[in-house]
Amino acid sequence: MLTFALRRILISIPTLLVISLAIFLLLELAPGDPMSQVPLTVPDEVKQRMREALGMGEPIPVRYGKWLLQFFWVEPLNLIDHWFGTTFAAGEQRILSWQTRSPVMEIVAQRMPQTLWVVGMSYVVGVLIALPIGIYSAYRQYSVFDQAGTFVSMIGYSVPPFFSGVLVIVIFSIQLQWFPSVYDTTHVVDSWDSFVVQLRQMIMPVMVLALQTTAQISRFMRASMLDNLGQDYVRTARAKGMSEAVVVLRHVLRNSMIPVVTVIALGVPGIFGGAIITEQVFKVNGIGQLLITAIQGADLPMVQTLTFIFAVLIVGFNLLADILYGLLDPRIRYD
Amino acid sequence: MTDRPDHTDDVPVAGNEATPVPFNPVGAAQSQRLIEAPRSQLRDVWDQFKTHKGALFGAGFFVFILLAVLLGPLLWPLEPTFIDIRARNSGPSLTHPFGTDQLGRDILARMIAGGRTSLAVGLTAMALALFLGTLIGVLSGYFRRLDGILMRLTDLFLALPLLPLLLVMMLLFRDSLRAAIGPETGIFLLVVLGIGVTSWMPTARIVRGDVLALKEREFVLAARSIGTPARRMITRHILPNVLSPVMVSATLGIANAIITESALSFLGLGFPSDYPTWGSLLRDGTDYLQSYPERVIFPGAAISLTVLAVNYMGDGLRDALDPRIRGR
Amino acid sequence: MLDAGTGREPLVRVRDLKMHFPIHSGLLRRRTGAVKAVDGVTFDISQGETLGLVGESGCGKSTCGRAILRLYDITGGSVTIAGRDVAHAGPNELRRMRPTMQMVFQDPQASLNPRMTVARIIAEPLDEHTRLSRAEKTARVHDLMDRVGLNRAFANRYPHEFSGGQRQRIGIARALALNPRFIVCDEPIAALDVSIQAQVVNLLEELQDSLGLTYLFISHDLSMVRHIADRVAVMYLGKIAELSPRDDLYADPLHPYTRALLSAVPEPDPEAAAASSRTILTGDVPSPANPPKGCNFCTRCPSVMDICRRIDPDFREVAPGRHVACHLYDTTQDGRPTAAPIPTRQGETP
Amino acid sequence: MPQNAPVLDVRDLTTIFHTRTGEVHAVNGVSFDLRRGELLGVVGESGSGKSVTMMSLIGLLPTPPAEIRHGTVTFEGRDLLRMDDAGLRRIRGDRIGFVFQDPMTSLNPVFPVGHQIAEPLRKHMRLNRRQARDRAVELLELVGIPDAARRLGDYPHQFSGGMRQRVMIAIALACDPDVLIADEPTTALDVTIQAQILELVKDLREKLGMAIVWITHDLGVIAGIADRVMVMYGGQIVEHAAVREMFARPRHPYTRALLKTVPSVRGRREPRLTVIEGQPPILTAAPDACPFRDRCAYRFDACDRRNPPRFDVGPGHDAACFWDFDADAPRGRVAAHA
Amino acid sequence: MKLKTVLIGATALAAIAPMAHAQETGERGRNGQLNIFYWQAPSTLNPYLSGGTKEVEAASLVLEPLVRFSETGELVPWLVDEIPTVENGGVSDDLTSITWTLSEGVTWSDGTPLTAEDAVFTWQYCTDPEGGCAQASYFDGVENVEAVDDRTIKVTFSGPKPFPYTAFVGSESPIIQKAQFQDCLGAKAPECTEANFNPIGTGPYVVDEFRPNDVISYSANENFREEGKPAFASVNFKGGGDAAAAARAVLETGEYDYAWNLQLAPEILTNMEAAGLGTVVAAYGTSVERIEVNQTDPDPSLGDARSTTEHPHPFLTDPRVVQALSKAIDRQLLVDIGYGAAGQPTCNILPAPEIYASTANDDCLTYDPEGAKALLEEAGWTDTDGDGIRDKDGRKLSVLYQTSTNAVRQDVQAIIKQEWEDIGVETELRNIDGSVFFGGDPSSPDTFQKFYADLEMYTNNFSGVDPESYMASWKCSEIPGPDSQWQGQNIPRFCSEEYDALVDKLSQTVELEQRGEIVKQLNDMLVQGGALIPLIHRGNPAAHAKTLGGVKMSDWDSELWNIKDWYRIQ
Repeated sequence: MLTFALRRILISIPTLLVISLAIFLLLELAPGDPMSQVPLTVPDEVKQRMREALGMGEPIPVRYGKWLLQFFWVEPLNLIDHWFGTTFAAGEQRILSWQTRSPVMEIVAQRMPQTLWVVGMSYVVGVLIALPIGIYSAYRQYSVFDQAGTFVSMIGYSVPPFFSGVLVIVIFSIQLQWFPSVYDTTHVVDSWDSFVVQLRQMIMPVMVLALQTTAQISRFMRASMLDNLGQDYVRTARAKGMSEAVVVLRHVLRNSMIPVVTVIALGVPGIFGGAIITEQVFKVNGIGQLLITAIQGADLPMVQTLTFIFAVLIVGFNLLADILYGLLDPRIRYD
Repeated sequence: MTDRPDHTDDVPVAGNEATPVPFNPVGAAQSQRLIEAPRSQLRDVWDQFKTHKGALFGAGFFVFILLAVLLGPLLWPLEPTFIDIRARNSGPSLTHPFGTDQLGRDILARMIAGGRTSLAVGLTAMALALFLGTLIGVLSGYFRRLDGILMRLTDLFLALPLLPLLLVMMLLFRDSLRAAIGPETGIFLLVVLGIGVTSWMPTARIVRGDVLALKEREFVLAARSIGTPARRMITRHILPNVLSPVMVSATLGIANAIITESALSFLGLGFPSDYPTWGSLLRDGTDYLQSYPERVIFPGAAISLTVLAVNYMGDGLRDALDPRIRGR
Repeated sequence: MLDAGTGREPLVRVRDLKMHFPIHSGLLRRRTGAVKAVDGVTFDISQGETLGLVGESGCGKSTCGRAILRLYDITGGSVTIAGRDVAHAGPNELRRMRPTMQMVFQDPQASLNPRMTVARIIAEPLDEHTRLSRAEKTARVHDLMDRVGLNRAFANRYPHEFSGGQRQRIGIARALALNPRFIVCDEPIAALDVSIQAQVVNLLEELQDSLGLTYLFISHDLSMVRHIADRVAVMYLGKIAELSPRDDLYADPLHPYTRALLSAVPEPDPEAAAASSRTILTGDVPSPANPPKGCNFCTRCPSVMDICRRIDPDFREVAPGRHVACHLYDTTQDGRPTAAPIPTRQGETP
Repeated sequence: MPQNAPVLDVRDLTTIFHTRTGEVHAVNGVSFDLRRGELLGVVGESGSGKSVTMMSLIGLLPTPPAEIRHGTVTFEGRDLLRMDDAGLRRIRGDRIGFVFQDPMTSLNPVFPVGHQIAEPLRKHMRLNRRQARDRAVELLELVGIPDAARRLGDYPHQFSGGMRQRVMIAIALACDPDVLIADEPTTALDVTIQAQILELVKDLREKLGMAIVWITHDLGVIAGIADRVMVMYGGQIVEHAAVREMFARPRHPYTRALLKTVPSVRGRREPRLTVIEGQPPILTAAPDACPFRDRCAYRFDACDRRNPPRFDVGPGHDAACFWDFDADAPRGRVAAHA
Repeated sequence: MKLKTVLIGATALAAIAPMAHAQETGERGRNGQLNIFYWQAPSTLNPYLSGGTKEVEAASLVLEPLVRFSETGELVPWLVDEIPTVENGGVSDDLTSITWTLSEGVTWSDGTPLTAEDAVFTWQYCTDPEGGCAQASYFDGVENVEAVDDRTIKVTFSGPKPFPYTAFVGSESPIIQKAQFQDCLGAKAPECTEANFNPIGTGPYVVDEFRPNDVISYSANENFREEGKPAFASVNFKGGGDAAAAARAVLETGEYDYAWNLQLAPEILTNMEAAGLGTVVAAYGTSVERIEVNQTDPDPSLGDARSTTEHPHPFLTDPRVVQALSKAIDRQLLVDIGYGAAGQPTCNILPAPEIYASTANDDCLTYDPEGAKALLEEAGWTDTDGDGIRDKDGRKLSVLYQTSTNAVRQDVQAIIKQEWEDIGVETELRNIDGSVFFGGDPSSPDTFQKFYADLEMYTNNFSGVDPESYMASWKCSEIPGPDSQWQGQNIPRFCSEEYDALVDKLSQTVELEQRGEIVKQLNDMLVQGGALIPLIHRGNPAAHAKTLGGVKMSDWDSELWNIKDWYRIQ
């Protein structure tokens, strides 16, 4: 298992390098100018000087090299400095965002909490709702519950969040005035009341996002349960006189969870990637919103870094999913 | 995801061996008959598909929507871009069954035009994604040597963000495409390419898995023992047998492409905003949600119902194409 | 020579055939070992003869059959069929040889493409190797269907509409399409019901008689092999333990494994069953990735000796037509008599 | 042969399946009994209804699609078919043990075998963790798994096929059942391993004395271990006799043909195999004629008119055939009802 | 002056909320929290590093210039007591220097006094060639800034400057603290994240926390020079979302007090306003939505020479065609559909301030398709082949009309397209993502500077109140082209010697009336010469809660210029 993991990590290094180059070149080719949001009243020559100050004039290979160095060397050093109070990275040039002129990583770190709160929570909620639905739908296949579950998950697939999001805002914020329509990212939870406030502002985005997660995971769960319910060992368990609860919730579930857990693990990078549209609709300024504003503002270092972090997460969680598979399924032995 | 109803394949015909399939044994009737016409598998698929009510509804609705957007302009000849400023913001009426928008454009006509775009995007992007996914899946599953590199390529694409990619493509090809085939077709191609190029990966993975499994099946070995070369092996034995996962991906792909196109429209990255698609109608409508809810509800319902219908179709197709079920 | 003294030139000549599947492991996926599925198999099959190849699951008998037909790229040894080298032929050459040698597979469900009609399945070899017109092909397909006892009215049906026995007939028809001389039957009856097995075996025998076919009949069913084969090879863990004419082998098995195997077959006769005393082997077959040192049967052999754990016995002819790989029949060992008498009965050839 | 009171008594069991194409009559009016300590062999081809019969009587068939249309199954004085699920669960695994065909798939791949053996012990015998463990070791030793204590924590895939089937037997025997139903327990195994398992079962039977129903399609296996044999065809019992009687004097054309189709490794080698032409039937309705008639060499008009009942043809020997092999003529009207 | 503005504000408010009890005066911080919603969030608080309006406005709570512009465009002394003029001797007679005197007792929020050295530093900071200062144009022509004494700043120009109120005037040119920024000169400027995100200012608020592109928390400046101000103890400045969401948060849910830049369809705003929680207000500056008319040929077949002065446009150089196009536009309809209270029809490129606004072109305010047709006939464009499109010499009257992607602009485009097609002009529409269209990427074909279209529509204005440099942008020398890397302000590629001469004359003229006359002439030359089709004089729409008092929107300065005077109506 260890060799397997090491080997996969070794393979992922060249993969990530290729990905980083692809992302870098792609974005370099992309249109857009960080100066486009500067008012027209600012003369062109001033804009040109501002561009030069951002380092846009340098050739692409040089910038790619610099960026790689910054991403893989300077930023980790900064992280170490941050954790241990050392000063390894003092004086090193960090990756600076063009829009804010501040280190990209700091902004990412700042955005992470709200993204994790909302998108992460919705994922957790979605999964927690999805599993029982999937299990029961499979167990009572073609029952009314199953049909309803199928319908709800289809709705989850079919209704885009910019539709459902605005709809719940109109219903719950404007008509009923139950929840705020604007998410307050500065809100600090330090008491029961503030926790309630936090809950209230999270409910709608979490609801909208969880619907999609629930839809997907419950379908997976159902399919996986169905596959396993037909297996011979289920009959064995019944033949041993085990109760249905034990048969379904211990024997079948344990087996069905193996593929589902890996699917869940593969969905995790999505949390860190944020949910662009939902964040926009509910004004949860998380990573997704950061990415879209960076794209709109042609903030290349930000977009490059964010997409690359995302790529690293995807590759990493792919690996994790494989390892989890091996851990959960005793039949799988890597090496 | 494979769902299957257990009421047929779980029939424990005693012994649990591979169950021999009932077939009228050497009966008296067979000798006189001439060669039977081929019993189309499509028919079997359809017979099974029919039993799935959701799928039947889905297929019916999808056909209805397709006919509506294709034949709609004949029945409802109003121009979707015609501005009748005096009639703006009117509710549903006989002259404008779905009402008009803030410029007095007929919403029904815009829905029909928008649907044509959205469905065209959905179908073509799906076709492209399927083509790429199947090609890459088959190649990497069938040829061991290509496997590593193609799967890394898949990883790479999974890690690429759609939005910047679309922007790049807009820049690089828009002008030449616009000059060659006109602005709307150009963007259409770009959106389709963008969605297609960024959504083939799941199909590729599924197909690869299936091909790997198929390669171990004895009929492939049988073909090898006959001396069938790789090209025909793929076209004759591999492709027809990965058809069912591909068909299922197809339905999911249409739904996915419709949603993606509307999300792009929502973010203002899709078609020009005077060019109606369901997504852009929905986006424009959300601002008017309170005063004119129908402007959100029509396109929203159109997107959702179409995707729903297609998803149900996929569900039914999955069942219908599963030989474990259809076999009997 | 090995071909049981018929004097005829063997149609199939297999020499020291090895089929090793590499095991890769470690950080750099180095090759760290091999599953020795087939490890040095030698035999001949004469024209018109049926060689039975028996053994338990995992002993490498199917791999052996496939390797002979070059469905795998073999690791070592040589295979000659009808005087042509199969093992080292280039792709085009191999393709030209294909019509001579065909295969019937174990699982009639899995060996037929579910998306092709029976006619197309049977016609596939014709498509690949002949330039017949459509009508000629159809005629040939119908002819083949008649030959294997399939109603030609069903030419346009799909495999799933047939029963197991009928599907196996389709597989046989496909194998016959190009008038092969040699057919490897890879467990053709294992997946069939008892009452159907006999139908298929009879069909194979009839075809052999009428078309002069040569079979390599791979099976784990010793009783069926006894019925159909002229000579029988018993495989254990990638190697042939014993190769003898059928009647000799069943009447007087030489190798301890053959004896155990035969004694394990249950007798459909309660009287005999009650009377017989069986040799029950202990333990399981070792992994072919990690075979025991010396004789590979030494871990389970009831007559195991010291030497067996050290030296791998040669596969030798110990009596006319009778080959065995066992130290019990060593005559060259100094100072130690052979533990078993050399059979006196002469091998007879059919 | 033990001639005591039956431990299991099955009367007129009829099981059908609802499929998309209609009903399939898998078991049609099967009646038999099982006596304490005996081994009853059930022989038949795929689709003959032998497994379905056994699964029906203890409620292991999923309903739907299956439906047990009528019949009674008396076990310990109670009708299992009228019992609720909880009651059945108390009997399954405790009083009646099961061994299935494929030990590869019948064990749960993600639990250690020790856990799987302990499960029924803890449920039915109310053992605590420690006791269950000890008993599991005992059971593994009983079925001949070397180094039992250490292997308790191993997963099924770490065992070979034969060992896995031993584990299955250990599970079935865990609570000392009165009845063991073995559904083709050696079909998926190699002959040498099959021989080991058969030895083991003989051995265990002597030690434990439970009644066994042994389902198989292999007449050889039956000949070696069974006391009595039932032959099933088309969802019915076509012949039933003590094992020696059955092999010596088969009185149903199907049994007779079956005995001839199987070649032997010993004895005479027939130049040609006897063949039963045609395919076994799938019944879409309750049979109103002999289900074997299409493949039968003795067919005559009565076979098409009525489904033959089980005629007594000797002591403890009955056969469902209108042909009287002793007289070599159609059976007279005398023994019309068995 | 200050008193007066306060009074005006009070009466205006009294009209809005007669019943409310105004809390104009009282203790500092008495009104709790003020919630402001800028749906585009500021990315930095250093206005010198980002020229964006949102950054400038967010910074204006903290950083202050010497003088601000009121809602009417008048100069309001802010950190000085009086505005230097030639009359009071603050401006030298030869117009080459201006001397400012800081008010007494102005301190930074950290308690240190504001000195002239800070202003000198600000000038150095922004003019450092490596710093990439966004507001460098404010220091154009500034030769030197010196601190005469602690409170006296002397700005010397390289030549006579008739309108010397640029440096340190208005929200885009505020004074930054030398102590905080002295290590951030030149290339180091972007790395001073701490300073850029938390500038120390003299304004009513100090930054507590700045989250780029997300939210800013301010609290009242304890050292603010005015007693009892600001009324709010803290400000929550939220970003993200879209205009509709921002409007909704103020007008419908009441979660926010003020929302900026609500470019929404008028009826949406009207409907939201009906909820009764807030008011929509607009400030008018010099923004004009206009169609620029390409005087050069954008034909793709010309390759690199497309849209350059080498090839004049085949028909748009004829002012009659442009006039016809202008007449055929129903400007009032455009206002009704797209702008509502935030727009007025205009025929001038310079509609304000009043002394510069010409009335010579006002006949275009009436929608006159017949007149347009007549003009086209006169210019020789007739529909000879009956396909509904006019043509002349085998060439169709067909235009490509581009703009940036924005719902209102696309509605306007659609209406105009239809109106033009009514008079026989074929119109192809095209819209380009704003970041590309307004981005200056010379390699992109889609920038507004490249102008690879016949017509393009966008809004432009000038900052401050003096139009001299704005009008100078249509000089021949300002034409963008490949030689200048497509930089230059003269987007329509309009070139007239007469116009250039008049611009030069303007730069020599001091007297305000005369300047006004010249500017009107310039405006008329542009409009009548067919370089531009002005459409809408745009205001900046914003919404504030009915409980928020003191809001006086100025388009000449930051919208939040007088936030120190804002208060809660209870």
